[in-house]
Amino acid sequence: MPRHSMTQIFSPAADTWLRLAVVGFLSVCGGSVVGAIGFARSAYVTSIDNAPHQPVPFSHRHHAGELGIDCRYCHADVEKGPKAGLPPTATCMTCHSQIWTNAAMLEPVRQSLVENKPLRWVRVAKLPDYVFFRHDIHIAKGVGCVTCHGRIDTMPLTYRAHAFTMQFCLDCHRDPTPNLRPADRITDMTWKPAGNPRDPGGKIAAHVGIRFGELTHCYVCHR
Amino acid sequence: MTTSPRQWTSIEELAGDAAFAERIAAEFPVAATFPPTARRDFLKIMAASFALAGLTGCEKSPFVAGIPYVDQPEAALPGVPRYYATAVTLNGYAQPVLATTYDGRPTKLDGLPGHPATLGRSDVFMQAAVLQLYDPDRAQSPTRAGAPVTWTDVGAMFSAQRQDWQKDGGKRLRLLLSQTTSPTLARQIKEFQSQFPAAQLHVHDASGERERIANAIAAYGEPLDLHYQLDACSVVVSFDDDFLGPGPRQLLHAIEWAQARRRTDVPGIHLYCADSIPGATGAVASHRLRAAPSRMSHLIEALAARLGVAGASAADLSEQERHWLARAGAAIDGAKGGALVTAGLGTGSQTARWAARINDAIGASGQTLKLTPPVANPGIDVASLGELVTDMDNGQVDTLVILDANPVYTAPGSLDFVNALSKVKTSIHIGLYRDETGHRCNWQLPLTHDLESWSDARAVDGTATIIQPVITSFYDVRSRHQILAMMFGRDEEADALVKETWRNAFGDSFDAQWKKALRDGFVAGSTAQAQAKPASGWTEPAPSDVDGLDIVFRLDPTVWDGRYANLGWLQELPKPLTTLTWGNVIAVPPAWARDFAVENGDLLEVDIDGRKVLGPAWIMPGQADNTIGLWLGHGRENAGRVGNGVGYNAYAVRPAATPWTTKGSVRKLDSREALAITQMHHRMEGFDFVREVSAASPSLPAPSPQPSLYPPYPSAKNAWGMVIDIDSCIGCNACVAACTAENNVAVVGKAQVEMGREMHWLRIARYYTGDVENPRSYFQPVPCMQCEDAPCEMGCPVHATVHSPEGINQMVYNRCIGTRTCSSYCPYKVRRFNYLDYRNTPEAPVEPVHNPDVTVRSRGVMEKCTYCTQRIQAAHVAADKDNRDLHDGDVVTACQAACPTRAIVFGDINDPNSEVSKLRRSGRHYVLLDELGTRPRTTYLAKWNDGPDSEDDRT
Amino acid sequence: MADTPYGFVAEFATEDAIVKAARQVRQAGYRNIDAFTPFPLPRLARIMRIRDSRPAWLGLAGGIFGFLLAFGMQAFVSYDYPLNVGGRPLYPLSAYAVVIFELTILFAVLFLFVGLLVLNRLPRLNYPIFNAPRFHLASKDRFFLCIKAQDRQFDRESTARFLRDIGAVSIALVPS
Amino acid sequence: MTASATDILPTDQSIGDVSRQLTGIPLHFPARRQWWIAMAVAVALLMLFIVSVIELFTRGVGIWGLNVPVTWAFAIHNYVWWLGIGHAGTLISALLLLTGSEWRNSLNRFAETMTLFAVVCAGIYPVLHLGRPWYLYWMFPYPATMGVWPQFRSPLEWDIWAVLTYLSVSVLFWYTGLIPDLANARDRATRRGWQVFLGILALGWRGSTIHWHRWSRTYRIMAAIAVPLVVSVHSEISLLFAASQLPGWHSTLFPPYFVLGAAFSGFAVVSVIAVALRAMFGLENLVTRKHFDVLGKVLLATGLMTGYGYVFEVVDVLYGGNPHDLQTLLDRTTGAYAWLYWGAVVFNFVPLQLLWWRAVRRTGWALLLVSVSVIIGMWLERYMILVTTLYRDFLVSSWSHYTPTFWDWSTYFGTIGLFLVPFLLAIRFIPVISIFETEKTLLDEREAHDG
Repeated sequence: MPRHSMTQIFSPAADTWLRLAVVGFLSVCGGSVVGAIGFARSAYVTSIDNAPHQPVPFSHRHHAGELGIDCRYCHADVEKGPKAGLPPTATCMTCHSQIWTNAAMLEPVRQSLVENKPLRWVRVAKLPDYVFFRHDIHIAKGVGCVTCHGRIDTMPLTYRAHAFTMQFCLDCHRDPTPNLRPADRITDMTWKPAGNPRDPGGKIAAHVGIRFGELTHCYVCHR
Repeated sequence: MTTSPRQWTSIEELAGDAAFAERIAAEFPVAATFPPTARRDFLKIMAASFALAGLTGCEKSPFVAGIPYVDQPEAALPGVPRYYATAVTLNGYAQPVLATTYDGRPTKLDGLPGHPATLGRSDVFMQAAVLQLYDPDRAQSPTRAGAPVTWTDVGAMFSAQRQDWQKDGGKRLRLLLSQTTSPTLARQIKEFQSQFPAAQLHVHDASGERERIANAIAAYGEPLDLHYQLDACSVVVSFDDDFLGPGPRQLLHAIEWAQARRRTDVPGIHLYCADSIPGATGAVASHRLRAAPSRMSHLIEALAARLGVAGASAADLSEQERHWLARAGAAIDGAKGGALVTAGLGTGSQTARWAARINDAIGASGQTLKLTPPVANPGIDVASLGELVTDMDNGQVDTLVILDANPVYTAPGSLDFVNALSKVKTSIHIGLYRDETGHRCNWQLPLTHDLESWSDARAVDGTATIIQPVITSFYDVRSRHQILAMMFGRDEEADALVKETWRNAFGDSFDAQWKKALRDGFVAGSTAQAQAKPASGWTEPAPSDVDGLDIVFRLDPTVWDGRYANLGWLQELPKPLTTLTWGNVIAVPPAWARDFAVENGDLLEVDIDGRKVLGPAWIMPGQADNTIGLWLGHGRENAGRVGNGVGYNAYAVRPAATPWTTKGSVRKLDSREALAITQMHHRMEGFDFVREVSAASPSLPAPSPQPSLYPPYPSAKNAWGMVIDIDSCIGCNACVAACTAENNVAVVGKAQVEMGREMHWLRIARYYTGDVENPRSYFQPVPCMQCEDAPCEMGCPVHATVHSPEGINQMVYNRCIGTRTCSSYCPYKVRRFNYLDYRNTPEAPVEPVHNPDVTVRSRGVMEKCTYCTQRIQAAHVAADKDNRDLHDGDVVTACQAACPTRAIVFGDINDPNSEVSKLRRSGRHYVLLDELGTRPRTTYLAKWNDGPDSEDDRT
Repeated sequence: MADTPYGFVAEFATEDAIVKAARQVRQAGYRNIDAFTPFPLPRLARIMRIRDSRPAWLGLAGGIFGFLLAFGMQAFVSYDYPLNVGGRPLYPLSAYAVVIFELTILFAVLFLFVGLLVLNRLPRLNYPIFNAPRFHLASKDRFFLCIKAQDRQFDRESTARFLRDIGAVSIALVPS
Repeated sequence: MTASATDILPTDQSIGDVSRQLTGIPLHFPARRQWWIAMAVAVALLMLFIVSVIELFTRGVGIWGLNVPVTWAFAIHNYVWWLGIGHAGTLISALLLLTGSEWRNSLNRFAETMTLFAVVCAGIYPVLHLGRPWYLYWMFPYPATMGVWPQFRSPLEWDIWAVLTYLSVSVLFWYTGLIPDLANARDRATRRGWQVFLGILALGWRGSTIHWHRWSRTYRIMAAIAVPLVVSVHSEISLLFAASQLPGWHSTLFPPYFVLGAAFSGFAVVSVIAVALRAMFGLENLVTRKHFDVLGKVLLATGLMTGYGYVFEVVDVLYGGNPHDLQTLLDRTTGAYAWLYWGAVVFNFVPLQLLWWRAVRRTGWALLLVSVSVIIGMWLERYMILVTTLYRDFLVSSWSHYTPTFWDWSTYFGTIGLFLVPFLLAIRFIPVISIFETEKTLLDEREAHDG
């Protein structure tokens, strides 16, 4: 049996490498957990601040901001049903049969009307299929458009202003008071309560009969 | 809100927008499976912006197509249901419905509130009709010898044919109809007869409508409809007449029976039922006598003798028969005009005659029995199928037009219709499917479904309904009226033909009345009552005591005469008493089974006059000795992907002369077949799942309060609860079917049911007590109990099932990871698990029928009854928008809405005046498995025991 | 490196030999010594006045940490999203017991293990003593006693002699 | 020198020989042929497992014979079974260390190794049995964007923590005990690859007295903590059932009944492995007939205690008189699955009685047969507990049946491969018997002779 004279297998540098490896491994493990949790909140996953390409480069800033057209002129179903509704081509043409009638930018709109083929917009505010969101009840109870959709009136191209995570919904469903506004300010993008938002919010909540404490149970949104 | 929906007059305002097509294509992939033409039309019609809820795992799907209308119709509100009054038909009778449509897409049918024949209630066929609309196996375009042709080709064929017919007045032309009540069709048939005076009409209806009229003729000397006025009865004696069983009259009978039953504090109506194969009537009868069909005429004659009807003499009776007759006779005496005697279809003309005479003697006519001229086939003088086959065999038929019938399948085996059909030169089948008959005819012309048709029909009580389309056809199909008009050489719009009929009836005020009829769903005004006396004198038929077993034919309680065989909802509906799905059985009496060592599932061979059929045995508790039961409606070859090859075809052995009861022999074979049943045990094993009260002790002992370690959670303003009255349940399954339709419950197929994986959120538990030869039967609907201290919730590791402040045991599909702990812990086993992906099975309903307000569950997810939470939320939103409280009746669950006997009551138990709260204070109120301390919100009312043993108690 | 070696290492054949030797080394006034044996020798540790109760305290600390973590985590869940689960209390202490118990044990053991490594300054792959020629036997059946160069009394000659005198089977000067 | 009656190990061997013999097993593997044959079988089973899992994840848990009401069957049943087996190693090692039973030193290493892989097999089942296993991470408390947390009242949630804790603690305990032996093997290794591999795993252990001192303390404290952990884990597993209200599950007897059953099945597996390894590696000098004798006694004792559980379960039901419990008891003993109950009784307790005889206990193959019978018996018992309660619970209308499918069996046999492959690798590459502890035992015995 060949005998070896030394038990010293490793060079002094080996310890350094081993320690580095241990620290590195632990960092990678910890980092991936933190990274995954952060990734779920990233703009990539929540798709905020990302204006997708649309068939017509429609500018909410121009229409809602500069021209001051009320949201409900185009999104006419928002107070009546679960969906706000995308405007039919005919709605676009109420104005654009008079102005900018030859603008190249609006060619898809005119074509839609002529061919009776709808415009294919890309939906920006979309919830998962298992979320049963209703616009009408939110409006009826004093939640303004800007609360979820952000400052649409400043968006040249529409993007998602808030991450539509369940946490985002829950924050308001747990404590709706500061997010309520008077019925005539629902579509107002710039309205801010004077002073503490809880004061007017509390009054509105009492007036419209918010069912506090019942808004966070699952079947409110899922079924 | 389903209680007071706004009803729309027509869908025309929605139809015809090409924009729909694009919108559907984006969210509606199933359309891709249709052939191009059908798909184009389908997409054109289907609704805008589906909210077809799916349970996809991935949440990262931020940007999808959003497709608006080009020009939005005034009334279209995406995502908001709209309701139309119309009707579907069964055996030609209108079943008036309120159709719920989402974005132009019908998803749910309910009985039409306010209609005298439904009062808003429904049966299984009505619930499932909407699925048939979307059946991808429907005939989608006209075919000739299987090859698609155009309607222009059809028109050309008809005009060529018409020249031949006109030469001899249509002598060699035959028209074979199924039963109809349509005034428009009647009008067209008159025109047909005037155009082709020599042409012969035949009516074929496998479901016994002809025999019904034949029995009336035998009893009263003229064709009549017998309308039982059960709400006026306090005693009904039935001779093998399952009037509470499935069929077009079930709904009306069940409604009236339940009304009578609840007339007073104690049961207001008692049923005495002598039957051979147990059915719903026998199951709920307080006094049931099992008797072979061949005994019926003897029994009724003995009853007649007991009641002193002239000419009757008491035959030899067994001890049991004598007891039962004595009680029935005494009850009739005691009812003082509130009694009725009924005779079943298969009991023969002699029994029908005795029934008529007894009813006349006890003063039933006009009180508990209303006679009218037949609602069906008005003024159509027709010949039978047998005569047609004889003529066809003799080569006297050149052209056979079959309208909405499937004689190749449903003709009695003794007639050999197929052979006869091959001798016809030109055969034209007009029907919803290219079925067995469609396959063997030269031409197959596809019909519109009732929900896409303009037509009209009468309900069983004679009330007429204008059938209006709630969706435009997405296949290349036409209505029966249009096709008949084509035979006359005219191409007409479907609505014009119907309007023409009613223009005559409505006269000057047509526009107003037409609109009102469409909105109400029926035409006001009733049919005249007939006065008829029992026919006098008859020749005593020679007693046909041929050796052999009595073979009884019954229609299938879920697929009926076979017409619904391709509907997964109905195939998977557990049949009452047997809980069998996907197929039919040969019912044998327990004693016979013991003698021949037959067990459930053993294959039997039934031999009737040399014609044989094989089927699995089912030992039916309470079945009469020497009686074998066969169910019609299965064993189809060309039903479609769902219905083909399910069960055996009992038509093959059916004799034309005695289609309901005959003689035959049965032999046990040495093989077995697996039965897809949903309940394997029938005994309560000494437990009191179903409790009973009697007149002597009308209240259950008050339950001892169950102590709890846990302080109760505060309740919200509304606390939902449900009370189910076991006394009223007739096991008809309407609730289960309604739940399936409302909640997108998956159809899993035979193999999965055999493994015990059916998905129904509500099961009708069936129990027997007593001797297996003559048991008492109980039905107990078991939905989720919504326990306040729910064991299931505690087991879930991820908060996927938790409690709402309103007391609902919430199941959140999108949070579920499928540990199944909740189901393991559930003492009631009401939860259902998606073991596989049940969304895309061949048996699964096609997507458009889905309720968009309910998530479609993916695999690996638990599901269960939610008290129709989508309806609760809709009611909340509607009330909250008005800033008002919910009222009793604002929320109606699907099962509650469907139940014909109002056995299911749902509401707010915090409101002491709600109906459900009142029932919870009843002496019959009890809690299932009370001792477990789960504090269920779903509770029961005990069954009344008004049978012989309760009487014995009193004496 | 040759100027400050690690120390002298002496090999002994039996357990008793090294115990005796260690006693003598201690008596001779050597303090900076170490012994290497194939299995634990509590007698040796006693002679060398080695005593460290920190592992026990680490275990206790880990247990307390796990206990608090488990309790806090479970209570926070109910605090953050209070949900009615089967009518059970929001803060069910009896239900918390299991996870509390498990995490108490988990962290006690984790602390113990990490503590063992940290206190022993392990892993240490390269160590001077491994340069001793017959040291591979230290894990087998030989017992080694080492007098380190840092010891105040350490002297190349006298220490070597001393070790040979107390019965070492072999002696080696281990370079650092 | 001859062995005296009180000796566990023959004292006519030197500790150097023992060391060479045991480190030689990984370094100069003695039983290549048997090992490769066993490995081939194990790999085949592992492949079966992988195929089954792919099928499972592709189609869903519906490939198993589950239904409603039997929503749990093979997956949970084998989970409990594997976890029970996985209790023996840590229990033997820790409990007997504390009680100073030196015979443990020949068994604890492979028993602990066996424990690890048995726990892995057990731990994988709750993942497999999920309807949507890709959402397993929802069972852990992490700050989710949906704001929903795990539910800590659920025995399933307890399970996750219990099993992960048990696995972590078992690994740490096993590894802590292994470090000195790895150092020994490192020092015996001649090939560079072996030296580096074992060198890194040994963490530079050098046997310093202060290290040994801290090590001993740590190891003993770990052992002291591990014993209640072992008891707690299977108690907790039993709560998976006992926390429900179902007849046949809802019993305070369950925690001890499960722990004893677990120890019973675990010792049976240890006995099987002891007999097998002894023959495979020629360890007759280290795993002696005395070991068999002791194992047989322990097996008999735990078996009798488990039998007491059986008896008391019946007494409990009869005394309680709850009609649902009576119904389930009657059904277990006479119903459709009575063969399971009686099978469990027969396999668990009938051959066990042979162990009353010393000659049987000291015969390897006899002990092996009894142990295999116990393993089968305990498997049947877990099956019986799961299925007979679920298939007939309260409402007669939901009574059903359960038949395992091909995939149930394939997944189960697959996990045996999942167990055997790493176990065979472990006995190939690390010392199967604790070297330094054996040496210590040997020396102590010699001292006892000399003194």
